[in-house]
Amino acid sequence: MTQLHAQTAADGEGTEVVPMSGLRDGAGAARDIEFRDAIREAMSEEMRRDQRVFLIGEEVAQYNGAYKVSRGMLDEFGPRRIIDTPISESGFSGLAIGAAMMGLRPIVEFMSWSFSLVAADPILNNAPKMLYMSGGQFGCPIVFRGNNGAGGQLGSTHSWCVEGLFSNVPGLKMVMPSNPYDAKGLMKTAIRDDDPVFFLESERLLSLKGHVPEAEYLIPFGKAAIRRAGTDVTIVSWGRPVHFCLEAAEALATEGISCEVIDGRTIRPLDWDTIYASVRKTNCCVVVDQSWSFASPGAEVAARVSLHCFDDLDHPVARVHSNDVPAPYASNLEQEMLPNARKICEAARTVVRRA
Amino acid sequence: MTQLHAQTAADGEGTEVVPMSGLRDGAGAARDIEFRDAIREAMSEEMRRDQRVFLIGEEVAQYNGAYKVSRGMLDEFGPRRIIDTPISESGFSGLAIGAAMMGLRPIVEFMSWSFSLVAADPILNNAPKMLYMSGGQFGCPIVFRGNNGAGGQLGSTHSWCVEGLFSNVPGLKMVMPSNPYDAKGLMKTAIRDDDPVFFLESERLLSLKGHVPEAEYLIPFGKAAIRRAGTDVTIVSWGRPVHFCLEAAEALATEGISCEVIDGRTIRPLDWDTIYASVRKTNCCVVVDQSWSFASPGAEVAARVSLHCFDDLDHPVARVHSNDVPAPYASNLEQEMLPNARKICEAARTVVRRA
Amino acid sequence: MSTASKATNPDSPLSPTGRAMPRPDLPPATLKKWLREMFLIREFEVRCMQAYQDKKIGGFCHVYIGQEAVAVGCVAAMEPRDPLVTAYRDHGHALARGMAPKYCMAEMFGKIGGCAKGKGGSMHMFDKSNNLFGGHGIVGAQCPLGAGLAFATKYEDEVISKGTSNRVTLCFLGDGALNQGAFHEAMNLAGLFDLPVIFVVENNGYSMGTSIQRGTTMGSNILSKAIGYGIEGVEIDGMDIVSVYASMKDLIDRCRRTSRPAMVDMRTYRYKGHSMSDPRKYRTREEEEKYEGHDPITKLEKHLKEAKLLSDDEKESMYEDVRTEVRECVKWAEESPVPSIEELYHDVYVEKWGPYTGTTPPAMLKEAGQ
Amino acid sequence: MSTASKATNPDSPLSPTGRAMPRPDLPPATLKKWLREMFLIREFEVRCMQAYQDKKIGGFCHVYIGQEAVAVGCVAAMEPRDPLVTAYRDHGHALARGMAPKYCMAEMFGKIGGCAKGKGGSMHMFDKSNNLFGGHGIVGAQCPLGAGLAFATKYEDEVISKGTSNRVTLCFLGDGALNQGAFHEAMNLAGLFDLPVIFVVENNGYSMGTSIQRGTTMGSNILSKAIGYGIEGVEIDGMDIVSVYASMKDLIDRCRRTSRPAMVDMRTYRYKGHSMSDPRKYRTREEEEKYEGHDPITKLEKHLKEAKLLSDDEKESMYEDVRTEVRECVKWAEESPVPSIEELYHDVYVEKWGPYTGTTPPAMLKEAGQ
Ligand SMILES: Cc1ncc(C[n+]2csc(CCOP(=O)(O)OP(=O)(O)O)c2C)c(N)n1
Ligand SMILES: Cc1ncc(C[n+]2csc(CCOP(=O)(O)OP(=O)(O)O)c2C)c(N)n1
Ligand SMILES: [Mg+2]
Ligand SMILES: [Mg+2]
Repeated sequence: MTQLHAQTAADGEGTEVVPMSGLRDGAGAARDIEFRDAIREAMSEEMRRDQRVFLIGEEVAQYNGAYKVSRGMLDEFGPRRIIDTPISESGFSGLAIGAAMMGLRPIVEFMSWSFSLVAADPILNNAPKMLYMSGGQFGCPIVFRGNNGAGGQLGSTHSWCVEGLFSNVPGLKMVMPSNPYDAKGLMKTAIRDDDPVFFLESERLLSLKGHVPEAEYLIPFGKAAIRRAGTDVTIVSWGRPVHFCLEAAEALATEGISCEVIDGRTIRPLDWDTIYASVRKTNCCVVVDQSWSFASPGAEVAARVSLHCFDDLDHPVARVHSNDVPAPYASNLEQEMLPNARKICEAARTVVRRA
Repeated sequence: MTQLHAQTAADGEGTEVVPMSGLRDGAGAARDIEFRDAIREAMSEEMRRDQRVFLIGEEVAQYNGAYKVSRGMLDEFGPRRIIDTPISESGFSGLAIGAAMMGLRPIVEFMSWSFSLVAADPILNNAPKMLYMSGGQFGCPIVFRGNNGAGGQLGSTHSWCVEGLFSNVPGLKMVMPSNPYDAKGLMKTAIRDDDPVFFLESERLLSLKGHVPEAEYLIPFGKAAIRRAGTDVTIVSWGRPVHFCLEAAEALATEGISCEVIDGRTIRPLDWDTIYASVRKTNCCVVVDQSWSFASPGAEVAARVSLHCFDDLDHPVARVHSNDVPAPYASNLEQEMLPNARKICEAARTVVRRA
Repeated sequence: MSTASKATNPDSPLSPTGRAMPRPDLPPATLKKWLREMFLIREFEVRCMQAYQDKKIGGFCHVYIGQEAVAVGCVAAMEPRDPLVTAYRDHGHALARGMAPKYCMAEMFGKIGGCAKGKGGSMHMFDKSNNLFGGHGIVGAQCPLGAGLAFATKYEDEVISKGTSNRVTLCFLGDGALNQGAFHEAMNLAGLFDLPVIFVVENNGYSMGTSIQRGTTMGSNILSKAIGYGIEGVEIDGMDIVSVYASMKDLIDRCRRTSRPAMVDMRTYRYKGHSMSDPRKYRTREEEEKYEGHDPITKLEKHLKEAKLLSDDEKESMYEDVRTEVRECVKWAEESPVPSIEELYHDVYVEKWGPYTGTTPPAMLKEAGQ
Repeated sequence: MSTASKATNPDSPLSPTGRAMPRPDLPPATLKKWLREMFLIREFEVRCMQAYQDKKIGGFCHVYIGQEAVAVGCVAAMEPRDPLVTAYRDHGHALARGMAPKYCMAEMFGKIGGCAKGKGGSMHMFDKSNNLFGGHGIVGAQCPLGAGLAFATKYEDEVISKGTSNRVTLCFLGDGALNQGAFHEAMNLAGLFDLPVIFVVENNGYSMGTSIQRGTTMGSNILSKAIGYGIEGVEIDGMDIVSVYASMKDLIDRCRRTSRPAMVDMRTYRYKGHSMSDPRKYRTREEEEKYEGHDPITKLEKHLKEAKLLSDDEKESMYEDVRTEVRECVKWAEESPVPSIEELYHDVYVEKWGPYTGTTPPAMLKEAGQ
């Protein structure tokens, strides 16, 4: 794997166009499974091939997972490898990090990434820095995963988009899949990765169905997917908002605006080459990032595209984020706060008009 | 105060040019005191005028502060208002937030902001969201303050630039003074502010001396200071790196490059109007931010300047950050990692050359 | 009391000690009031579950059914000026504390009439006029806040007013919160600073699907955790409102006098699932029935009836009354408008700046005459 | 032992129990070896302080002087394969664990020859070949890590090798770390999962300027904190290396058999300030002298002399030996080159990508034949 990433992170050539709808392997018939099943398949397959891998978190074993992602895993792997914990995120994250220093490969489930705030010290100060602080002696092959982002009317304490906080930190990798196919391929890569990986799922997507082939496959980090090819404007996103982008692209097509939708898949590393190549073609860019705007991954995309495509841009990069407010409970407010097709269309129209 | 900010955050006109060196009040003679003394004066003055204000943290009382910022305050205000705590950042931060909900106005000292990671939940989930979650019933007038940033060879666990993590979060305000005069005026404003304020000091600056007038003054949030007027390039920064910017400006002047150095003073709110106005004049911009580049306040400045000054920029915005690595202990590596005059000069030359 | 109670049934935290009720010195009117309040909470929660099924309530919804005697008994033992803070299973505390049911229901309906204008939802009930400091969604996070409320009441007395208001703070937490660092740090700070706060552990034996024995060391004697902080521990039968009231009254009075914190192992049980989506596979029907046999409402009903203090008619009309009240509060909640989109940027900061439009209290407070 | 020791001097954590030394069954060679190791640590720390004054060492530097018997005695009771993790006052543990002093010194000098290539510094000593898992700067953070090391050794036995290596992890922490949530969560997890980890609290009575009584509830009996987790607590006189060794040996053997965690109240004292910039105004000269009177090195010297096991000449040549060794390690550290600037992007990720250049172990490991 490792070589693979290195390459793909580097070269941006031949980025495949993989429409969400058509994630079919040439041969085999469709096998549509839920996002949660895709993640479970990835974890289970990796646990079968590597005894060092285990899953730890709240309610992952006997309860089969608060969101049923780990359903059945206790039965298959037993209580030594599927481990229920008390409500001690800081404690079990640190425990898993210690285990990773010893060479095990833990998968730590946060019921929600919102709860990772009580574990901020171990996940930010230990996992991503152990290798550096120890001068290369102790790596930290660990995956932290769970639900991330708003949309379920859970209110501001339970709706964090931690990519807005944590993507700033070197030493970790960050993954944000938008569909079952990617979720499985990226999770397998994450588990085999020798560095700490923050894997951000969305509770809103767990029941989403999509084709996942029987045959084993891995998806390298740092390799974006073009979800829809287009000529007028490049729309960059990752995770759940990619679906809003595609919705918007549909609508805009009827107005004669052709959108190229790029699904970053991973935020650290982010596939800059694919993004720049697309913007150099369309000369327009909209970035859609569900986190708050200030000092966000979306800001990074806007800043770097403005830098690297300075002479190509016909219009400044437009940004669509969640509004800069705590997540409200009320459905109408929450929906208004989040990125959506309407906002994306408006942004795309501005950048294209001006062109 | 509150009205004051509102205005200044809004209107960017007549931003005063206040060279670091010349922070003199027209009348009174120079009164040079250290950065740490300026902060103490602000806290003490506010504690004299408002009994609701108290200081809590590790070693702030009997030890007179790990960095002597609170020296003598226990003697003046007694143990009920200058409160030593155990090493329980999460506990005493939450305690102070509860006290703020009751109408007190706590000042919480983190010996280092690096240690605030163990308190991430209360400072991010409670303080900045209490007002919103309670529908306007419970505000949280509290100041969190302490040392922030690398430079003292403390290694990666003790060298956090939390502006890279926390400035993303709505509901809080963030202050990063660069000199004693600002430190005092901004601290007094912070203590009187009805919203939670993250006040980021630098251990590297605590012994820096500067003029602080006897007469009381407050500095509003969201109002930048132009440290040096110039015509060729706008250099935007805040906190300790402002000194590197001025150093660079000196050097560049000898090369005939005239730099306008803007000290943002506060990151949330950031004085966009002053920044845009300057860039529209110089047509070039360099942002200097000591935090890691990805999804940082510096990225936000680059993104917004690229957006709002699209037609004014002769060259893409250049960014100077700490290198994207954990803070190393070794002095030579740490110095190479941090922003410095050399890097700033290089960045400024590129953007100006191209012009 | 504490020592004694610490000794009792160290085996299972689930078996209520079932003390005899009631104490003679309690006027019938008081007992009836409690019965009404407990029934109000239960009826309210039943309606919540319906509304949740009907998708009128979104997000998470954790009902209090089975634990009514805890909130009602504890609040009865407090004074209105005493601060209260709790976790996300907070409807019972809000109602017991005196929040009009309509504000609580409207909050869950996401309406502007809600106690937090629909911004907080089920897990975040706040009521300034009744000294309810939330409703907090992060397990354990309310513990340091509770210590802070107590710190503030003490500071008010010692530094500001030089008075002796001696308010006592009640901080409720679930048994699952025992395992969060925040609980540990709050206990140590409360013990060190002599804070007048009582940590009431609503020990219903489960945190989601995890029985206390599976998640908490010394799960059958959680008061042993108080020892390490030099804090008094008291066990109370949370299924018996008279025990709750009597024991809490003693404890609160003592805390008011001594300003020493305490920890309560409040033995109770949650009849329903953790949230609306919990099949309760992790426990037996037998166990549930056992606790339904200890139902705090039935228990008080039975006593009042046997003591000839409450006739069936009287009871029925009282319950009918409550049902009407709750029906009306649902109606009120439904009719309350959703918050305007302008509310998005309101209440983010007290101060107006940039896009932020300042803050204003919810209508509830004005109507409550604040 | 545990119960007994729990009973002893519950008053002050500062008064060492001063058990009689030594136990007959210890060969003189062993005692001499310990004396040399303790003296090595002390001499090393004295040189650190000088180097710090000379600005050869930067950042924070916390010396171990006074606590030597703890690291040396504990390590003597462990097996090399047993994992060890500690806090930032870690030079003593590194040397006791077998790290060559030159790597430790070079680390503080910020040189490529350092155990972490100069990237970690004084607070972050790591040595994979000696199962030293750091050196951690955040108070309490090493506690969950320690639980994790023990989890891994157990997992290795039960899941992977199906073996019975039964390794025991020692997790050292200062008394100040008792008040961090991480300690609480780690203790609960260790107790729940039967993890073979011993939490050794190096109770030197102070966290910076805060005496344990001011910062920690039950400060005079911290083992009371173990009760709430159902974990055995043992008090040990950390100023007497024979007590440390004997008690820890018993405890480690038991832990190896039972895989049950334990907590140790290791009574010791730090002679110097918290760090290089601490005037120690918070304690009296008398108190310091009292402990200097219990100096672990003098104590062992005295015994060996009285037992006619060590002549003055022998001792002097041994010490001279050590002084030379340390002088040479300082010289080696000075001569070791600073890390090349390329090291900046090295060791950030194991994998090479973007600007990151992968990772390689420090020379120390190769030289140690790994
Ligand atoms: C820090 C944190 N971790 C996890 C959760 C998810 N969660 C919500 S409630 C709950 C169980 C809490 O059980 P308990 O404290 O016993 O309260 P009860 O539900 O029994 O009232 C969990 C794990 C959370 N809200 N916060
Ligand atoms: C979470 C955190 N808070 C604060 C600090 C600053 N700090 C470093 S050492 C120390 C005192 C620790 O005392 P103790 O645990 O007793 O260890 P000792 O110094 O006595 O060896 C403090 C407060 C830190 N490193 N981490
Ligand atoms: Mg419970
Ligand atoms: Mg200590």
